[in-house]
Amino acid sequence: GCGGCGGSASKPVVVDGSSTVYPISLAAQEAYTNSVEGTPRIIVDYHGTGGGFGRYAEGEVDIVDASRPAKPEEEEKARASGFEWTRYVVAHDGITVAVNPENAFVDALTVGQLRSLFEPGSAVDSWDDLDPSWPDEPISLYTPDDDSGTYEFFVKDALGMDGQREDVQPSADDNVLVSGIAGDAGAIGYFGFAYYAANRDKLRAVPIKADADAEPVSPSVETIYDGSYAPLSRPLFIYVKDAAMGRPEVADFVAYYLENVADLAEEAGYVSPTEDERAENLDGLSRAKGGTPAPAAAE
Amino acid sequence: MYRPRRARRRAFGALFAGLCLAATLSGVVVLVVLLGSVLAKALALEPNPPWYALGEQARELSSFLGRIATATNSPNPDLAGFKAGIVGSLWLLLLVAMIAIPVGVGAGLYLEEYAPPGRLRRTIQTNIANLAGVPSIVYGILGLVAFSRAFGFEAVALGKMLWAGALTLSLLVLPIVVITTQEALRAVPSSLRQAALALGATRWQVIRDHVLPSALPGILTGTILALSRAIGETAPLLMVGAANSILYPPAGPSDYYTALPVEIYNFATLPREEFRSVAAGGILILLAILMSMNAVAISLRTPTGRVLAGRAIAQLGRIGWTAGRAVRPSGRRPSPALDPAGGGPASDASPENQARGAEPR
Amino acid sequence: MSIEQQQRPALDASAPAPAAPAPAGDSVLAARGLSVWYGSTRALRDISIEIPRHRITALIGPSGCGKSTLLRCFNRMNDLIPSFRMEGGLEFDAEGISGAEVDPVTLRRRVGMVFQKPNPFPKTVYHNVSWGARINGYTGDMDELVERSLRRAALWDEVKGKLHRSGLDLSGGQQQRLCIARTLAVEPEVILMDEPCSALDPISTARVEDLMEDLKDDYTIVIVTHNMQQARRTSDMTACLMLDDPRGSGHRPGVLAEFSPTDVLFTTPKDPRTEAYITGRIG
Amino acid sequence: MSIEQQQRPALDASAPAPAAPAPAGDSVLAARGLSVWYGSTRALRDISIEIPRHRITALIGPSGCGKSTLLRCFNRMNDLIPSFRMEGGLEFDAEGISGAEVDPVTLRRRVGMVFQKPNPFPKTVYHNVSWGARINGYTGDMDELVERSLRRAALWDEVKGKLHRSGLDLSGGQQQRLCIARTLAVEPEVILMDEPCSALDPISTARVEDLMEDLKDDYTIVIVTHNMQQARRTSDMTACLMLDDPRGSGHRPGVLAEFSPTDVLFTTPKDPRTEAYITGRIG
Amino acid sequence: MTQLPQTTPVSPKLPPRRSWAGRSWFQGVQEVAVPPLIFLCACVTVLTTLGIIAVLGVETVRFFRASGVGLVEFLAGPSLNPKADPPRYGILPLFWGTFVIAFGSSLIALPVGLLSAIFLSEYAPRGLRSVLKPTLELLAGIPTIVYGYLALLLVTPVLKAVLEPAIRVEFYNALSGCVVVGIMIIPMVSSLSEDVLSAVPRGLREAAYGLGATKFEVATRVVLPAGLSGVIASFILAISRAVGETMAVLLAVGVKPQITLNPLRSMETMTAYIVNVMKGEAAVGSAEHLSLYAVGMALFVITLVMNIISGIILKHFREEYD
Ligand SMILES: Nc1ncnc2c1ncn2[C@@H]1O[C@H](COP(=O)(O)OP(=O)(O)OP(=O)(O)O)[C@@H](O)[C@H]1O
Ligand SMILES: Nc1ncnc2c1ncn2[C@@H]1O[C@H](COP(=O)(O)OP(=O)(O)OP(=O)(O)O)[C@@H](O)[C@H]1O
Ligand SMILES: [Mg+2]
Ligand SMILES: [Mg+2]
Ligand SMILES: O=P([O-])([O-])[O-]
Repeated sequence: GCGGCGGSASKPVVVDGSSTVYPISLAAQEAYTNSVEGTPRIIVDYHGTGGGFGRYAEGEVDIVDASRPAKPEEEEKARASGFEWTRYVVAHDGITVAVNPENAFVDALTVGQLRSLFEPGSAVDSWDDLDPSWPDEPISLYTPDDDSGTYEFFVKDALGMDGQREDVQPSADDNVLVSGIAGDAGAIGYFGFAYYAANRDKLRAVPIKADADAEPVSPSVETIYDGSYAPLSRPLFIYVKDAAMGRPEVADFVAYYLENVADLAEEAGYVSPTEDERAENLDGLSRAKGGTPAPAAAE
Repeated sequence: MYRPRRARRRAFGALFAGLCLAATLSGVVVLVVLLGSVLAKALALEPNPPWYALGEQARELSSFLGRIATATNSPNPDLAGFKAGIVGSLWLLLLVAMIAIPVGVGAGLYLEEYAPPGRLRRTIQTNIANLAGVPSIVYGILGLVAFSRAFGFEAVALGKMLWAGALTLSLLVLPIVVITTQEALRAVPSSLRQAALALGATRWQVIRDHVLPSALPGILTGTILALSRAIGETAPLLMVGAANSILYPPAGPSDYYTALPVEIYNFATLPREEFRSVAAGGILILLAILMSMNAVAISLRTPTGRVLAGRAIAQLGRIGWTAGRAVRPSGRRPSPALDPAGGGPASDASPENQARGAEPR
Repeated sequence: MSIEQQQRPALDASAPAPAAPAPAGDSVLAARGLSVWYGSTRALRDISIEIPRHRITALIGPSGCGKSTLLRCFNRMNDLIPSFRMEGGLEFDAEGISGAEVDPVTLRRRVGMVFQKPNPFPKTVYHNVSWGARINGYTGDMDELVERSLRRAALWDEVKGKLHRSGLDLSGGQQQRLCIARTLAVEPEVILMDEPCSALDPISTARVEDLMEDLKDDYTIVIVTHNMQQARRTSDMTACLMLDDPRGSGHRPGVLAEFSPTDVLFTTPKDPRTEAYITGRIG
Repeated sequence: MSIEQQQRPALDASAPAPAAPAPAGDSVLAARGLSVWYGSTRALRDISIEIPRHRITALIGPSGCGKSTLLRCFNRMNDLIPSFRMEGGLEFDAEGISGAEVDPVTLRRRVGMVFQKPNPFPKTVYHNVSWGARINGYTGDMDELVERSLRRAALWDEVKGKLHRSGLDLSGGQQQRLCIARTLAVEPEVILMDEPCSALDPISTARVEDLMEDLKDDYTIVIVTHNMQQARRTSDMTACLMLDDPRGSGHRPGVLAEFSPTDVLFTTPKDPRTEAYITGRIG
Repeated sequence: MTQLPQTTPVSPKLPPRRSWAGRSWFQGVQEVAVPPLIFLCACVTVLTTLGIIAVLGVETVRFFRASGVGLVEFLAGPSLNPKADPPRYGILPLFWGTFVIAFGSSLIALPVGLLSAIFLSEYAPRGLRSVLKPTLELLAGIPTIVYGYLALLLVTPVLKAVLEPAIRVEFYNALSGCVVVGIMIIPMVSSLSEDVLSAVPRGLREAAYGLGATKFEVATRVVLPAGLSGVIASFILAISRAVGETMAVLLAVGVKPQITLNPLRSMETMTAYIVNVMKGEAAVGSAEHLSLYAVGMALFVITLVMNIISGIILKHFREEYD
């Protein structure tokens, strides 16, 4: 509730949700601010995908950053509170499994190894438990907050597990994970590609083998774009409240966001959406604006 | 019968004294190391001139600080800065001062000057002492429920407005303001109160005209220190919704906001080394604000500071006095005999005369 | 005490006529069966005394016998002490002043007080004198009032050039006279003085004593002093308080041992304790 | 002061023989041309005095004339005051004690001190007495030393049942005697007393005075007092300090006005200021 | 004192006083309005306490309702994982993390602070003291976020450089938290203890010196025992500050609720848990979100008890010499 906000100025555009998508929205916030006259009033926060949807349902948020599609119950809740939304794909991400650069022995991990490492109650606590040829040194795990979008996708969709072991260092803030892994020789963890891309010098991405015989694939713009970085690739979204599109400041910002989404995604270290997805975005945008074709569509 | 073992006792003494000195200095050394490492980190951003090129270093530092003080948040560390946070923190400072000082001084006045000794007063007093020890995060929780959500009354909920942060911080520093006010009031000699009472003054007249002006430098010292605590707080602001990224400074107390220490926290947790330097620069700015507040507070403790503060207060008092007096016609121009015969400094006398001259006849 | 000082008692003694005491008759302040407690310890027991108008009355007695307590009852200054409690009657101009319905603020304006330690406000001399008048709603010419009060306090000539300097810049004796001037400015009827000279040097003391003599025509003065010579020199009436005779180990309240014209009390004391006290054998 | 008390001066006067003062000759403490400053204000000017062994010497004089300062010079207690500075010589047993090479800790063991306000340690009575002996490496039987010291201080009978109760539980007079016992336990040669009775009631005062008389045979005692009667009653020699004559407005240091056998000083003072002081005309 | 007569009674012997108007209405308004106004100000402080208790109490009850956790399980359960199935809400690991930080920082701050206090009150010349004391107090004035930053930037790297590879130092570890929090609370001990030691009456010191004691003996055997209760109170206050410290431990120690004796590993304190839940994505009203209030309640009770104890001790100390 922001009943008394109107006092000094109009209501700002509030973006909240996934920490994975946060860098893209941050880039959009900055680029848009620089591209227009005056200072548009945009706020970008992150509280995880679930947190974003939760706050959306409370009416606190205009645009939700989401690193996974909304769950049926989230859809339900949003609809129940009368806040219809439109979904846009803003980037592709490959969840990157990273280790400390001092760790040279882990040349690749299979999905099976990942599963045995992260499964609930896993007994793996040193590297030789994963592969006997690796040294007997302790492992420490850094993972996103338990029901963040990244966690959800990695654990449930990619590895097909119900949950994850508990003796990990969890954080809703991926930067914390990066710092943790960069500072800990025995560390392994996972997070969005952008955080790896921004910290290539401090981390080493582990190539992933879909199964024991497959070729190891490293996360990169190409492998994510062409889908070969599987099963850890996924699309990233923003969910925009339809009612908020009636406010010109929101509509303008979303339009700018989607028109420049390719650049923004890359600037943030992700892979841009495909041509088709971008076209679909602009369609959705003009629908949400009430049938008027978006100006960019004409170009 | 006596074996005083003087040499041994003396050696012990010297050893112990050395230990005590070392302990004290270790605190100071730590302080220097802390500040030094922050400074070094802040300077690390730019291509480094040699450390002995002090002038160049200083120039670089000031241009760096100037840049981050005027730039807003950005994913690019070369462009990132704290403008929104600095303005937000200054807003918080202003609002907290406006809320906590009158309420805190009022409460201190009540407890010291009005409250009859007894259970009520003892209870409030104990309560304040305990409040001073409540962790700031608990105030954050209170602010979240009481101000941000207004116990669920949507209409008055403050959400993520500056007001919510300011009210929370005000409650946080209130005990400090009350306690220092009480101490300052206690330091006013009772002879002053008695002198005034014996002239047939009411309690309030005594307080307004004598006790408060005498205590004011002490009260100011305490409140400035309290405010400097407020400006450095982070945890409660995270609870009451200071934003992660906001590129425009708040336009007013009903706006969304972020604060300098919250931005520092954000930058400090960003992984890229360059953001650490930005955070260090933010810390330097925060420390600079704090140190200057402390300097004012300390200078108020010195005799000169007291005199200056006293002067300023006297001026304010006269303005108030004139306002109070304007409702009743009285007085007339001063007779020449009463003008200072070259004795008193003109600054002391003239406002008094002007004030009197300006009165309705 | 200078040589000049030492001659003063003789001077007084040679001219006692104008200060002829008027024992009872027209009394301005009176205590009737007054007892005072601080918490559970009794400080005064059953004091009855009438202070004559336009006279100087001295209160003497050993330390702790309750002189200050009695004095401060007269303008209800003791109200400020939480543990203070009293019984018995107090009258001012034949009206009771100890009741809850009496406004002590008004009373204090009419019964002024000068303290042991000079306590000017940390403000200008002018402000010191004018403040009391101002808060009491004085509508006359303030400058004139300040000058008049300072003149009466025999201070005008010394401070007229520095009216706008701080009162704290004056010497101790000047400060004490400033406090007297401040009290005069609200035009009280009685002035209570609690050891007003004990912090002063002999010359300043002499000044203040002369001043009291001057003021006597218009004001009633009650002075507490430890100095026998001063009591003799200045007062018309003297009350000697004593600690009650000890019974057991408890605290001893003060009682009124004797109240007589000053020259009577000092030459032919009726009470043996008074005699022991004024001859310096006890206390 | 009780009736009993009031008779004591007479007693003293009737039996002055055993206390016949021994003026110079065997002096234990001496000041030679001593001047003392606190910061830039001078507290003592050019004091020369010799304290006779096994006698009681009283220091009297108006407030602020430097009695305490002089006393505290004798065991270098003033070293603790940062702004303190002195010139001139101080001797103990004919050896200089003012030099940097002299260990004040050792000196203070030999020149003990009793203070105005009784200041027992917040520990047991036993502890209070034994502590000083213990830190000074006493090797004998501690229980015996404690008993002996308390007996000498005329306190044994009153506290023997509560040796392990806190020293703070004793009455003021008992506390002061406890402090004396504590001092005796380290077996000093001189005992300096700074107004030791001013916080005590008359009965306790009498006890302490009796005790001093007792101790005189074995110790040299220097006592500061404001009470003329006490000086007369107890001391063999009296030194009267005075504030230097005022010149201008500055601070006035203390000087030694007169140093004579007590009965001489009180009956036929040579110095007019001394006379004025002891007859109560100034101060 | 609220109702003031507007006219002054006139004594028959004195000339009528035309010049005295009595007090103005403005004055009267002040007289009437001020006391209730400042009484309200004092009430704000009471309301704050009531507010804290009410908020924490109500939401804590809601937490227990929503989660179905029992009080014993909550306080003594050895495992904390709101996202597990079923969720586990034992805050013992948080107690442990908080205890480790409080204990470790005390090991640094109490001796250093006490020795500093003794130096300042017994040894330092006045001038030096007037410089050193405020300098030390600056340590307490530095925002806690700065300490957290320094733990990451300075302390942990130093620990790593010294200990590794022999002993593994986790990036987030309790020891670096102890170090920075310890430094932060030094001035609480040194400043408060110094006040207390300086307040030991001079007479006691002089008595000891008069018996031939050295400075060391006076300081340690007379002054320190005399001020001991005050010193202990300052210890408790400092520890309670360490217990309530948030940002520094959040940054330094991490958010891993585990009970381990190894101080080089990450842990989680109660304060860090609160912020982490708040920053995390638990939906408002969910049991996980409500758990932050329950933890807040536990934290509040702990610090309150410590403050009350130190208050009682300090009061006793003051009475001893009054
Ligand atoms: N505020 C107070 N609270 C408790 N007891 C008090 C208070 N003021 C005075 N007393 C006690 O009341 C008694 C009388 O005190 P009072 O000050 O009136 O004596 P006095 O004759 O003026 O002494 P002095 O000559 O020392 O000024 C004393 O025993 C004193 O201790
Ligand atoms: N620690 C100090 N610092 C500065 N000045 C001091 C100090 N102690 C004493 N003085 C000054 O030295 C002078 C002599 O003081 P001292 O205490 O020796 O006087 P005294 O004769 O013992 O007085 P009293 O009878 O009041 O005890 C006084 O003017 C006093 O103000
Ligand atoms: Mg008195
Ligand atoms: Mg003295
Ligand atoms: O912040 P998430 O993208 O992990 O939900």
